[in-house]
Amino acid sequence: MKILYFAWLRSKIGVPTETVDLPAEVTTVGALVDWLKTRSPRHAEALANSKVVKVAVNQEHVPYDHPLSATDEVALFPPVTGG
Amino acid sequence: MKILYFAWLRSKIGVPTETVDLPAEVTTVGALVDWLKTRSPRHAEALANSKVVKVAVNQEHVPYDHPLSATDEVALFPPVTGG
Amino acid sequence: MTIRVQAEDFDVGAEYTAFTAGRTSIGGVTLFVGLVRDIAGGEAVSAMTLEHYPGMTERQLEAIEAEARRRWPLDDVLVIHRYGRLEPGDQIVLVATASAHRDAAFDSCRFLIDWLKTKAPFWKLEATPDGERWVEAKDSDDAAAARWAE
Amino acid sequence: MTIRVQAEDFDVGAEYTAFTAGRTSIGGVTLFVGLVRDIAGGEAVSAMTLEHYPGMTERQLEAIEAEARRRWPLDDVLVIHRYGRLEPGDQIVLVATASAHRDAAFDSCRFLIDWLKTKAPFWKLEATPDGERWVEAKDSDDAAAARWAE
Repeated sequence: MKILYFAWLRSKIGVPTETVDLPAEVTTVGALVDWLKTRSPRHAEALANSKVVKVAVNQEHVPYDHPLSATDEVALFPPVTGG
Repeated sequence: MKILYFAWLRSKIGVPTETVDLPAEVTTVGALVDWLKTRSPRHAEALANSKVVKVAVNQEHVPYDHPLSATDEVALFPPVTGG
Repeated sequence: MTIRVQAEDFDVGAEYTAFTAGRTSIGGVTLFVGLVRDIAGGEAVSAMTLEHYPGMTERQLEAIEAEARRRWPLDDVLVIHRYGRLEPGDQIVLVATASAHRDAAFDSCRFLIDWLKTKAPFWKLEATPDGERWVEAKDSDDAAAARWAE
Repeated sequence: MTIRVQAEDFDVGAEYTAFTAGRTSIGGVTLFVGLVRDIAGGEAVSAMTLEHYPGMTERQLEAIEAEARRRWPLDDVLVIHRYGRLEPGDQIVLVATASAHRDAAFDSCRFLIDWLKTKAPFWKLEATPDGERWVEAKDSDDAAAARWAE
């Protein structure tokens, strides 16, 4: 599964994108965020406060209980600040 | 006293402006409108419905109880429709 | 802070450029342009003539603009209103407001056009297939202006 | 109905002219232009870099525009949003709406910018004397967007 990071999530984690092999038990966005935290101390710090970690699946905003499938494009980012 | 008419008040009365000698008892805008109605059938018809006869004194909107003085510039017009 | 009452057309792009030129404190500009529609009240309109009360028009627009500046923190305000004969598609009025914050820009722009519609001495005469008719004031315009009562 | 996401600047006058050209059914056009301010949160800002999520940005703006057209009778909608490095005074975003009636033009323009600020995937990085900082989302923007909940 391809994960994209934006804004300070990208700079804190240190890469704009990574490809991960999801364990079978990670079936929701919330479980994915929790699992990503275990990948490195940088991930853990960047993703510590779930209130400011927003998720899009296939370019649509989704809540943490949204289900995942292996072909999804998943993006993690802080609250948006355009306009 | 100089009276100006605009929009359909002007076309109904037939002149854009007229100069009148006010009787001493005409001391308010409301009294002026009533007195103007007596000047001709055209005046009477144009000014019949006071709800749609608005008045400005010295280029400011005023209510019918506004006092008049001989040097005032008085304008009568329908509700405005610009913008 | 500019008020113009004129027969000539105006160039929205040139006005916007002059309005914002060299400024770095503006966060948002709201512009409203009113145009002549080819249909009004279900009837075709081939032309519109705007009559106004010279002198009073400028005074009223200046008073409305001063009220907007009293209510909101504005970097600048521009109001241009035309008079004379116009055709469908022609521009009638431009209101522009600039502020550090978009809410102030939006609210003040809408306030200006709402008050202008009920206080500035303009009257519209429409040419239709049935002849000329003076446009009647709309209750909805009074209601829009009443929103801004303090 | 046009959505553009671009690094290049835009010309408000040219966009307005193209937006209204040849149309006689529009009664009002509302435009909003967002600009880079030289001060934010009390600190001097020397530059701003807008990051975005290509693909999702366009999708979200199209969805927001479709929602505006569902809610209001609009003749046309234009949204242009820039990304990349900008300086104080530079234009960030243009939203324009055209309708027969001014209330629809005002409401839909404000709706578009309010929703854009909370849903379109853009992030601002400000350069200040203390270094670079990511702009934090404002509660007031969430509140502004929440006004439009149906």
